[in-house]
Amino acid sequence: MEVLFEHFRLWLAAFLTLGIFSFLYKDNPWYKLSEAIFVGISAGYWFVVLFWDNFYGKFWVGAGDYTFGWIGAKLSGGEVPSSSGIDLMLWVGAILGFLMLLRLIPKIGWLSRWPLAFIVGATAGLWLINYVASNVMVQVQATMVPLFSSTFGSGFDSSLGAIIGTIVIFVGTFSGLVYFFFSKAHTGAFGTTAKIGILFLMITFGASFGYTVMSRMSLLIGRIDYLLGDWLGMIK
Amino acid sequence: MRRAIPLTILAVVGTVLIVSVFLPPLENLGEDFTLFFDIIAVFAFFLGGGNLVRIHFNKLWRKRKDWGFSIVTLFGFFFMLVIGLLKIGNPGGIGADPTAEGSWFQETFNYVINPLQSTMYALLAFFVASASYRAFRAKNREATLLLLAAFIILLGRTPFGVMLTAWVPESWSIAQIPNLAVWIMNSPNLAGQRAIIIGIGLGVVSMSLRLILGIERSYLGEDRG
Amino acid sequence: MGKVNLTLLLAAVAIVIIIAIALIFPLERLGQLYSLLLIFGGLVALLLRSIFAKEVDRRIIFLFIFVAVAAPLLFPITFSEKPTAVVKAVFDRVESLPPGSTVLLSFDFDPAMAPEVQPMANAISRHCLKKGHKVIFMSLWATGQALLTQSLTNTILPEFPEKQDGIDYVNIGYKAGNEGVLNVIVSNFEKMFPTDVNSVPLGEIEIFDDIRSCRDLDFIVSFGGGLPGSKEWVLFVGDPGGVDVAAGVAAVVAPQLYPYYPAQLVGILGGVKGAAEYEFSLKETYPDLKDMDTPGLKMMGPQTLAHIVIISFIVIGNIIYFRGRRKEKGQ
Amino acid sequence: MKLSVFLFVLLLSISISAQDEPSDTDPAIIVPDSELVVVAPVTSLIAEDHKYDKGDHIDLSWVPSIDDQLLDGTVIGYKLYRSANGGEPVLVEEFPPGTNAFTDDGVYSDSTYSYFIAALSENYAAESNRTAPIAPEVEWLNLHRGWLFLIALIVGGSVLLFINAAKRGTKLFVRKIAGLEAVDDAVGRATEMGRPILFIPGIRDMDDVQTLAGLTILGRVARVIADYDTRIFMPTSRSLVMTAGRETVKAAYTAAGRPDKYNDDMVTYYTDEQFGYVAAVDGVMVREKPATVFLLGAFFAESLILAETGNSIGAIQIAGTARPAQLPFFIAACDFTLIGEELFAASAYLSGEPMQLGSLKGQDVGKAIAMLAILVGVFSATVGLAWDIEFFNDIVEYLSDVFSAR
Repeated sequence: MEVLFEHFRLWLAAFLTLGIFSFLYKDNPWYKLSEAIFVGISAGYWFVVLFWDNFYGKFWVGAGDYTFGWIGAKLSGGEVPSSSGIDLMLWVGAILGFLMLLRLIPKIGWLSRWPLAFIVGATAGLWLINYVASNVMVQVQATMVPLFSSTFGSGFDSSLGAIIGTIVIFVGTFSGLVYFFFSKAHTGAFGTTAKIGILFLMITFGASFGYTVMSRMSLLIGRIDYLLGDWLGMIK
Repeated sequence: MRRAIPLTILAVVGTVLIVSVFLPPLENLGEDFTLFFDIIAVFAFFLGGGNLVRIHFNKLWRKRKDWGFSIVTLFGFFFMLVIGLLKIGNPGGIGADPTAEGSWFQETFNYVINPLQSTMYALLAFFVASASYRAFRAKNREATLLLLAAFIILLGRTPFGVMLTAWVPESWSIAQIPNLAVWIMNSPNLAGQRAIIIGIGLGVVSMSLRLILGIERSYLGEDRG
Repeated sequence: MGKVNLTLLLAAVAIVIIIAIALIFPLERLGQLYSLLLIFGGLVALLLRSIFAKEVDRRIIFLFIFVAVAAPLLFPITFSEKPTAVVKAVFDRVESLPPGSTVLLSFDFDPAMAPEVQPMANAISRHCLKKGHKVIFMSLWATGQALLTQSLTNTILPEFPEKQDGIDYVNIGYKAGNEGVLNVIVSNFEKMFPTDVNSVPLGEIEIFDDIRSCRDLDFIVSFGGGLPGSKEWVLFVGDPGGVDVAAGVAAVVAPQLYPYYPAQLVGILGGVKGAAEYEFSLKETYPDLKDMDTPGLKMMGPQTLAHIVIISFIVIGNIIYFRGRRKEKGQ
Repeated sequence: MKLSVFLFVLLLSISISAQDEPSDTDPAIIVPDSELVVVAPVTSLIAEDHKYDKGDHIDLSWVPSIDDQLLDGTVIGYKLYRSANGGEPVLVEEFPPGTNAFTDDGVYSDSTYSYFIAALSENYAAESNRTAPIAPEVEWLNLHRGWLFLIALIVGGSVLLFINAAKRGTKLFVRKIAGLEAVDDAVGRATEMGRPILFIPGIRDMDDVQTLAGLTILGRVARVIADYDTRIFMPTSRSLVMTAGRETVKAAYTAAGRPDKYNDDMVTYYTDEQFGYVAAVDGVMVREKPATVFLLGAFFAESLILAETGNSIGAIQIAGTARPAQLPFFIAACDFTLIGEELFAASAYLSGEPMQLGSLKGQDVGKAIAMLAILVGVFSATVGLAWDIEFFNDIVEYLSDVFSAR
């Protein structure tokens, strides 16, 4: 029985793998079936995981269970549950979440904009300073290095590659920033610098593209290894 | 009124969170908001999941094109909900971790979602090839640099790249393709990345302020109604 | 009539040639031959076609990629991996140390990094034992210890049945504390690792007779590239202790380590390619190791072919573009 | 829809009961044995208030045991104990030999604490003196972040300043952004071809600023679409993004005076699973054959899968993301790409409103500051190092202190 089940799993995974690969030729019922399975099962999977982690694990354990226990105790005169580790603030989240559901009732659906506004405000506020610190300040600081020396170690690395490298980093970062300037048209000396900037960006994109190819191939090697090896047993 | 309250919530929450970074007693507010967000997201799923179910029921009901696949989607969705929420087929019973090894729920992940995920991911290998065939053409100066950088890095990863410049003397080792590839990654590439990253930081500041000030409010719905 | 006969004749000749090849070469060679013929023949055909500025259907490109990856997996095709300077430096260092030197190999990686890093860890372990160095194995990662044990029991030790635990090699395992561990062992091993993994006190292990701290080691290689990893080995042990350190890391991390080379790092092995180059040098130097398992070289077969295919298509794309432009101008 | 919600609630209420909660176990204290290996206790144990916190940290430092300094392995570690308000000591943390400092983050500002450390041999624990009781203090301002505050203030302030200037009617120039100039044409093309427009807002939720940027652009794009009377379809991978997307599109149709044309089916949710969503969107692309595809938001590995599929159906593609790792793929496979900062600037640019454009000017001030700092920093560092001039070295040190974001 277990052996049979193992075979079933092996064939199921191979069936789905080939279904997705068939999309490369063109859209077809096999792909549509794999897609339907993927969407349905993964949507269910993530909801269940979110529900247990966030709703149960964070809200219910952190506040909900206690609150209802407390109300129940007050009504029936029983023992009030212990409040250790309870954070009643979590109710704010639950109430905002509930307001979200009011969209289902057209008349008061506009209330759902409150949680939306809350989320947008929180996201905007939360990231603003964060981005100034990690994106702007850290990067500016990292660029402030002597032109003909390496940043590493105490020694004065005077190799040609290192010197050209630091100069290139300085020129590239500077001209790249000029490219992003919105206030000035790209003309004259300013335009020339901006053009140098875009050239640097292009090298960046080409290089990162080429660098990623290897890891992308590894993924395909893994899948084909599964098909030919695990499934068909053709690889010794 | 319908517009004023959300805008006020937005401005207050945004401002408080910006200031909280500098006030130690409020330092953890950010984490609290993350918690709230997680909880709101679960509620929101009722809308998203409900929408998924409604669309596929509609398709099924009206017998639209490909309605058969809707049955599969719906079945998969409800199957996962039932075995995940009621923890059917979970060796630990109802009190266990839903993703415990050996549970039906996790097994379905391992044997259905996992191969689908990694195959979808593996498609990238093909698309990387077709994209480089089409895009890396020396149409102008920018495209030529893009092409050259990618070409050198790719070449540096094959034995040919090594052989091609093996004659270059050691004192000029920087000109050997594999070393040149590393140099490109560490110098011009780094410079470009830095300019992009600094720009992004400033862009976020400006957009966040537009949102908090209520200048940018298209996502909040219509003015009337 | 004549046309049909010609086709038949050609087909007959082809069949004869195929049978002849099949008789001369064993099946594996045949597969290699056919798949390489298929790929390179196809590429040449497309190249010729590109002169007429004819675009290639993307599905043809997909097919090439599929064959380029699948064929070397079926019929192991390996390429010469002439080691780059950074890899050769590590190999030469291990090679040039006198037999009996003490080398420390630290397995600082987790299962996610293992496919890239474990092959090179195995290759260098093998090299050290082969050369007659004493090897101390350890790990800064909790998840690394299991992988270390796996490497030792499944791959390395079976190949060296004559090597004795405690005399030729020792596994001191994992200790929690990240950089803190390094901070301690740079001056004293015993303080951090009172015993090896088999609970034998360090004082009773022969290797540690004249090794008190990392300063007494001849060479250190850290495998991983996460945190803690090679960088920490350099900063906390290599530099303060004056010991040579080399790194074996995942491909994405490698460029970040190059600034340390050659001043603070002897050499760097980056990703599967680094492992393949090391395996290649090892096989070249020690012919009796030719049957050893070489996952790095095996993985590089599909990688190299796929890269060649992509590079060829970039070239083909550019020929098509320039021929196409000329055509337009002509009109 | 309502039925499915009811089903959900039913399922949840059945399953939420009967869940156990984990319980904590008490730490044990080592009891000395016979055959003692006696070690000296640690000395000079000092407990200090941790600066710039909300009164929940105490800094501890000490001089390790004399026997530990001999490095002979007799000291096998330390244990730190804390007693709150004069109560029973509890174990806080264990350390390897050689440790000499620790920050305790398990304290509250309304209690006083006293600490001692036990230096451990294999069978003996030498306790240090107890510290005087200390209460962690609450500081209201984090002065460590003073420079961060100042720089954020200058950058944010200049954004506000320019917005204000625009409000008062000052004319502001903003250069052309190629990708955004193309939006009208791209929508017009879809109208001519009678095919829909696909808008993909990335795979992250509303707590990512890139998703917000995508949605603000959606607001502008949807407005153009409503004017042209073209179909828009927006698949999302998050429920919240779906909700926000609906509000946005609806608002655009209302603003265009065509609220009747809006339909909730324009924006739908598929699945939170990254590649499941990609599989579905790929399917939509090849079946619906949109004339124009917008890819604006946070993208990961799927960027190229989506962009290549979009390319294969011959759609005009306008992409933008702030993830540097994915930009190369968009550059390769899309017609127009908004690079990083341009993504955030896009909606302001498209709106054409003076106040919005003013905010773009403000971020240029930030760029100018960054460029100036780099220029001065690099110059001083080079001159300072080459000729060893104290003055320039001081400048570098000062600048790098200013820009070190803690």
